[in-house]
Amino acid sequence: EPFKWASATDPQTMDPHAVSSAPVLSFLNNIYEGLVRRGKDMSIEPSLATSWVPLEGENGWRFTLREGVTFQDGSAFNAEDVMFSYERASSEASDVRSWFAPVTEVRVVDDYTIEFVTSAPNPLFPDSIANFMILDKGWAEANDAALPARDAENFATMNVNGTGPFMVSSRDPGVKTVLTPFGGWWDEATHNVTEATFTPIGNAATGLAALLSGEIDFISPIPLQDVAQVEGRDGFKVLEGEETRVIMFGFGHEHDKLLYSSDVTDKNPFADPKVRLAAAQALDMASIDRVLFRGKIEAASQLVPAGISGYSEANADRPAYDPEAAKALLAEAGYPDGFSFGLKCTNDRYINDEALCRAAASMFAAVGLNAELSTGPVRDYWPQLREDDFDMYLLGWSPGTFDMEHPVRFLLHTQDDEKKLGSWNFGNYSNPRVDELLPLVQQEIDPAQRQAYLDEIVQITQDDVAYIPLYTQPLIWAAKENIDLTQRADDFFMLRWVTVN
Amino acid sequence: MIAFLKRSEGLWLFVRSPAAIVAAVVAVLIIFGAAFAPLLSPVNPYDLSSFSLFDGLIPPLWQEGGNAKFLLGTDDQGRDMISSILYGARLSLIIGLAAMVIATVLGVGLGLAAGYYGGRFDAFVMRIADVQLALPAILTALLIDGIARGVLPADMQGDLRIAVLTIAIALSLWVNFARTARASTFVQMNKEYVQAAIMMGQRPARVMFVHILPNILGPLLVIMTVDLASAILLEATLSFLGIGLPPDSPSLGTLIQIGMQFLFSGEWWILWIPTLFLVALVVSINILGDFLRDVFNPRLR
Amino acid sequence: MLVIKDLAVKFPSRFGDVTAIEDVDMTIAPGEIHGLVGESGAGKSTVGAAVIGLLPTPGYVAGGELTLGDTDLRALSREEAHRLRGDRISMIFQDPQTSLNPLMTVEDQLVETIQAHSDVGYEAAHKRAVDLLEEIGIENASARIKSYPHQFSGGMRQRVVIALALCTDPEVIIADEPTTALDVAVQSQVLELIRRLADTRGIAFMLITHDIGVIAQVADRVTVMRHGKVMESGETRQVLGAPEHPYTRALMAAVPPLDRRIERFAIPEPEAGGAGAGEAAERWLLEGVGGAATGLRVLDLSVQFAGTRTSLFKKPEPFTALHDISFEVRPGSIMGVVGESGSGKSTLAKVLTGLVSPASGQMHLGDAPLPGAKQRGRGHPSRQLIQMVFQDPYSSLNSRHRIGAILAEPLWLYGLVQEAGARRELAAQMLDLVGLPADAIDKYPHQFSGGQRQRIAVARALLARPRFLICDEPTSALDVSIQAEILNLLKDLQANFGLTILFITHNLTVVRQMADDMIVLRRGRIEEAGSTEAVFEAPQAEYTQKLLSLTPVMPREWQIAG
Amino acid sequence: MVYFILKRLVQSVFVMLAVAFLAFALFRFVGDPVSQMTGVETSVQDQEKLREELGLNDPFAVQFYRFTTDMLRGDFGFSYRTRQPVAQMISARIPATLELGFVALLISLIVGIPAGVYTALRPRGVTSQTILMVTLVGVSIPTFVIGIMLIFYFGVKLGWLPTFGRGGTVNVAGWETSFLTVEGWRSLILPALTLGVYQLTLTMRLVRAEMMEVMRSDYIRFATARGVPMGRLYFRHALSNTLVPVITIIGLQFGGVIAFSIVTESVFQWPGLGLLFLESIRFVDIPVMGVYLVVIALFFVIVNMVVDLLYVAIDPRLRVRDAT
Ligand SMILES: Nc1ncnc2c1ncn2[C@@H]1O[C@H](COP(=O)(O)OP(=O)(O)OP(=O)(O)O)[C@@H](O)[C@H]1O
Ligand SMILES: Nc1ncnc2c1ncn2[C@@H]1O[C@H](COP(=O)(O)OP(=O)(O)OP(=O)(O)O)[C@@H](O)[C@H]1O
Ligand SMILES: [Mg+2]
Ligand SMILES: [Mg+2]
Repeated sequence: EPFKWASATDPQTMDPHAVSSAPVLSFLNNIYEGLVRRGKDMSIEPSLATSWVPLEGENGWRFTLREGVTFQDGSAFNAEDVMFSYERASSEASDVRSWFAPVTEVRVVDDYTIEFVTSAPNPLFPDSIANFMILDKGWAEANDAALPARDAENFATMNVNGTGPFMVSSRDPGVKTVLTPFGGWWDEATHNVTEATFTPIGNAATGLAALLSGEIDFISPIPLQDVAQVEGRDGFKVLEGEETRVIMFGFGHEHDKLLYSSDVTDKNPFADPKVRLAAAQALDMASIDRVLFRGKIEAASQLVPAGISGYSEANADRPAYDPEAAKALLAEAGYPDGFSFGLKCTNDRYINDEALCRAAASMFAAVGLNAELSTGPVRDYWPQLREDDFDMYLLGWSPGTFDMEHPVRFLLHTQDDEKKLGSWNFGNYSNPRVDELLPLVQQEIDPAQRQAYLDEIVQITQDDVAYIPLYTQPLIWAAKENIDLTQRADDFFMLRWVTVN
Repeated sequence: MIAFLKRSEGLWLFVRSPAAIVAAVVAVLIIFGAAFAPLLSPVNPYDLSSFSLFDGLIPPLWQEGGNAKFLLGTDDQGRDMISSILYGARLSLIIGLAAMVIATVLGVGLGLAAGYYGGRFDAFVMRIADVQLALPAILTALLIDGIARGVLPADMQGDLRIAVLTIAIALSLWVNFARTARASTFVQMNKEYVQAAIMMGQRPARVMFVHILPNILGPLLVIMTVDLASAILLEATLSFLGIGLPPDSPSLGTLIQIGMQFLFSGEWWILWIPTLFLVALVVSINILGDFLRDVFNPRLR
Repeated sequence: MLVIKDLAVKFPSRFGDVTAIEDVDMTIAPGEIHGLVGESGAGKSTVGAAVIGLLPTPGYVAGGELTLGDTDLRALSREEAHRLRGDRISMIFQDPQTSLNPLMTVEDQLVETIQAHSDVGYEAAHKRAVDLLEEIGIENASARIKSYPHQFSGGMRQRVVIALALCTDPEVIIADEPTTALDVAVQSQVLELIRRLADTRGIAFMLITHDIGVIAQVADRVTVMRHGKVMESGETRQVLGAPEHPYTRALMAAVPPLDRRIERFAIPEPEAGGAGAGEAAERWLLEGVGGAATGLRVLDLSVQFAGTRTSLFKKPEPFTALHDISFEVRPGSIMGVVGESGSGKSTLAKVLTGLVSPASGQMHLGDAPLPGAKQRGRGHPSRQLIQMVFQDPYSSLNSRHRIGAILAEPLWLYGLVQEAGARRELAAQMLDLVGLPADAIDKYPHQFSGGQRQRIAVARALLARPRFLICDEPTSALDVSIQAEILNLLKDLQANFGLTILFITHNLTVVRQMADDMIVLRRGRIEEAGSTEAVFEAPQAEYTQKLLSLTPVMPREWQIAG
Repeated sequence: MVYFILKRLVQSVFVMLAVAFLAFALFRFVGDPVSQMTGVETSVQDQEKLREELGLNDPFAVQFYRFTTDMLRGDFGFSYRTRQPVAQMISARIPATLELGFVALLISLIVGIPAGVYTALRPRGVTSQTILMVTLVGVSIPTFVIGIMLIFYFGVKLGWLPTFGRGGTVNVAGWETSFLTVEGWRSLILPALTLGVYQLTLTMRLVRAEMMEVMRSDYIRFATARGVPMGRLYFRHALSNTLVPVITIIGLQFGGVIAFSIVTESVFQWPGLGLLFLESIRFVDIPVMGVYLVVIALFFVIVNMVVDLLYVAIDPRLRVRDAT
């Protein structure tokens, strides 16, 4: 059956190693495959590798590759292709190099066996390369695409040759891309799509109109406020789920004064955990949920949502909404009349991000925390955060490895450029015990012990109010009633699970 | 004396034109409401502590679920719509008026001088005008926005947003004034009163501003009204493209842009009330502009 | 036979209906030229427009009869009236420059008009058009017919206009000031043509004009109008030769004669206030003049204008507006400059006033050299000593300034009177001097008639305490009666203050009345120079003779001595 | 004539250079391309290296020189976002925008001119007043609101017309055209209407004002006086004389069409230059933005040349002067 779908952005390239962005990786997962892949529940399952075991005597993993797999151009798949793809993906021109930061060596053992050696024990390594897609060495080299394109185009920018279930039959960047099933796919096709057409539609209202007028079968995402409208119509359905992304506020822990305050200019009140707790207590998550998110969000207590490995059940409570207590805490901390500060937010990155910040600013103001809100597009946002240009900021984090370790490494560990730790810990929250625990977590094989370490980290950071976790970002997809599809928590849309009835 | 006569002439036409009367009443009401927004509106929508998300999405009074506290309902932040609109109209008018004034001063100044001196200077000004025309309003605004973003420190951007928008809009409007002023000046230059002034040895500035300017005000006034209307609309469009004012200090355009999200979700008032308000304002300004055109061009009556 | 009876036309306005014309009776027989004269605003055009049914909105015919042969023109429907237009009645407008559609060839316009009224094919229509053009005197008509209007000269264009009005063989043609915009030479040709057409084709003409000379030359009968009413009507010889109505008589008196000089003009109704007042202003002026008058000498003066550029590589040919002209204006005298349109008269004025730079030559004001425009700084004494009165009283005063401000400007600019109150005082007295009421000072120019405005312009010039006054066609936009007032005023000023005046005009009769000496300009060269009496009595240059012979004159016996 | 064209050309070059300079200079201040080009996990050192590679650390003048000379050589560089050659991206989008603009302009002329003539001839009529009022309200509603309303009414509610995109296009000699398929035309209607409404009103009001002015001119009075049939009078005599100012303004409006096509294209997901430009802004894709500006300026310059030539075609007075 023909199938048409739309999303807000077009994958900017067809090269799986050139840009590490969700639209690109999501789209290319229908065409290219990695050694492992994620199932409907995000679990890791065999793909081009049939099995993997830890190396003996050294750190790393051995992958046994699937035999009889062919690329879409007919050439056979073997370990050389994996080796080539590794080299390509870890080259300087690649945008996905960081996945291979722990890798010290890759060895081709035979045509269908390959070993990845890592610098330290790395139980999560197979998880971390689920989006590492394999190219055909011969094809890439013959077409001068041995390296990803960085500042000029190459053959792989517009053309594909994967082992996956779909191939590109035509592509007009920014306009439309047509996929057709690959007859020689090694796996059994469960979908019934004969031709899939993808169109980017940037304007949410237009996208919704396209769905309702029947021109497309599926769109992701749709605005929360339109859910009721779609659900109320015959022949349409809404798929609601939760992304793994937790939205939070961060603080400038290490700043010695506020940058945007009109009253407190000589010190940083947010250095005081009481003030941070007061901020957390000022937020009325119930109203945010009801009004802004139409009851579609789950409040968050920690940096990963429940269900992610390493989630700390023991610390599942978040500070309650209590403006009086917040005021008291502020008074206790020496700010009975509150103070003003700058709050930085994006306006095009997360669902309702700007509205959220405005609502939060208004709630903060109710307890005396007068936020000077400044919102902007994400294109200017990261550089500002990198330059420490904030008092408080909004951040969303999705654990790439679907494990609690990921945010601990990026958001909680003290900044350490050399070891590439705490690289997104903009406010440089720093707790020696957390820093100590991270390596333990990373190397611990025993799940119970590992969880204990993580519980301790969560406990510490909750006590410190290192961040104010707010909620898990909802995932809202809409489709025609006759479409069966699977919504995966990473917001990736897999054509191979689509059935058109 | 003549002013009085002219006025009474205008007044006479005015009384005969119901459209102009209605437009004037609407425009005056809106401008009055905007000017006295702080006194008239129930709450200050820029004061974050004056509203609460808890009151979000309340429909207008006459609809089910309405609340007497919020006559026209609230938006998704719990802001009272009336207050938002009055304050929004205020910002829109301030930006529109300021842009128009800047464009007028710049355009009329350059146009007058180009018409007066002619020759190279005229050619130069007209080429600059060409460049400006080759960069349509939206592009100009995007460009200025771009520079401001790059040049100004991040914390000033919020405050300077209005200035940036105003300048961007003004820059895209001045050519109109310059061309009209220049063309009218050319006509006036051949009039004998100008020749008389030049012959007497009066300073160019005096000839331009004391003698010529009052004589070309008519068409300029018409452009001013039309451009005021387009400035207000342009601001709305820029907000739609994401380079307008931030939502926490919304203009009418920003309010409409915010309202667009609720086009189909049932909360119609968040979009349509500000839109109606904007349309009423722009239409009435345009009608007044048409009316002025008639007054200044008796031949078209 | 066109018969107009008791015609009244009204214009609704905010003060109620304004009656533009009333009780107008007129009959025009085939082959007759019926002149319609009167001052501006008398209602002449309104009569013509009412006949052809093209009154400007919102005007309407309020009463009376309009019949053409058996047809009652007032009873026609919109469509019928439109069909009649062109077919039986046509009209010619004043300005040939604007009467033709600039985007269509003459042929298109002619053929279209012919075909609109008779069922003929293109060939026939074309032939008729060419014949017609030939008949009215366009040479090589079969080729010229393909031209666009702008490719014809003014006179030829007016012929084309006449051809267009004629091409459908109408019974009546209304000619609304058909020669006012034309040179004397062209004017006489057009008038001849009209006369001939009336005689040969039997067309009835209504000839609207304010030039009594024109009427005298061609009209069979004449109607004199004033304030929307007929003053007098009858045979031309009768009305102009032996006017009965006092207004007609006054009008006749104001017409300057060509063949002799009169001291002062008779004025139909003296303006209120009158000259002779404003003694303070007079004294102030005399103080400044302080005795001797100033003359002007011009030697080998040339003026060139840049031509329009048509090629990137060739420099454009400059256009020479004045060729090496030399003349001298005696102190305290009036020098007349005459010449047809485009002969360089205004250019001469502009060089002298410093608006245009000369290409070569010298000028002396009194004994001091007078630098050209570029060298003449804004503060140069001549800026004050030379003043000018412009042709068009409607545009020479800034319509946005009050009379007081206009008059005070030279006093302020030249630092003649320091104190604002005193300036105003002096301005008021000067108004008195030129014969305007004192309350004029707070009015705006548009509240005055053309003649009054011209007086204000003269007052402004005088307030600079000039020694040398240039008048560029100061009366050509005015009616004869008002022209007479202004000319009288200028004569008085010259006599009282010893002003030296350069008087520019294209009207020979006016020059004869005003100037002591005169020069005749043609294409930027002086054709003839000498004392006015000498030139008029015994013109030397052929061109001067031609001009004199073409100027329409009334038979001497019709003129009332001034 | 030749001189006239040459002079226009020289002026155009000046305009183009100035626009190129602006485009280049201004976009240097927009955002940071490197942080856009690289993913979340690229280190600061790598970013710095890339910046060096792209020449973003070179002095301003050097970069501008490189920009213009490259452009003159036809080398428009590569998009930071997609890594494709900018020339290819832009040229692929030109047909969509030009066809949209063309149809919008056509609508505005086909409807606007007769409406302008009509309202000029019957200035006090009820129909005229209604037309004037409705169009006035039409231009007072922001374009994006109109666009969305049209989509929902004709696309969703009635289901008559497509809601987004260009529908079926046919490639004719490298030009993707919507004109050859029914689907293409159906897709064109709504965006072209949205874009055209504004221009339509302007055209109509302009024609009306000019027409009223011309109707009072001597030559129209004279043509009436000699009984030229009404139809010819209005359309042959009057209308053609309004064309010069109308064409001037339409030429100038071209800028407006292009500018507003940004909004229209984003509402209708119309794959034209405007949409590309908006995307490029979002991703700080400087090469694309710069070239876009220059291309727009080029269109403008060309349109103005055409307008000048049209003057000459319409008005015989502007043709080479023959000696008279
Ligand atoms: N469109 C109009 N609206 C109102 N009043 C008008 C209009 N046209 C003419 N009139 C009135 O009709 C009177 C006669 O005007 P008309 O044009 O017939 O004079 P005229 O004798 O032709 O003058 P001129 O020599 O200046 O052409 C004027 O005084 C004026 O008051
Ligand atoms: N600024 C100018 N540029 C080019 N040519 C000019 C300019 N001013 C005048 N001319 C030309 O110089 C010639 C003389 O013009 P001028 O105005 O002096 O004539 P005039 O005798 O005053 O005519 P009129 O009786 O029509 O006022 C004309 O052919 C005119 O075309
Ligand atoms: Mg008249
Ligand atoms: Mg002259």
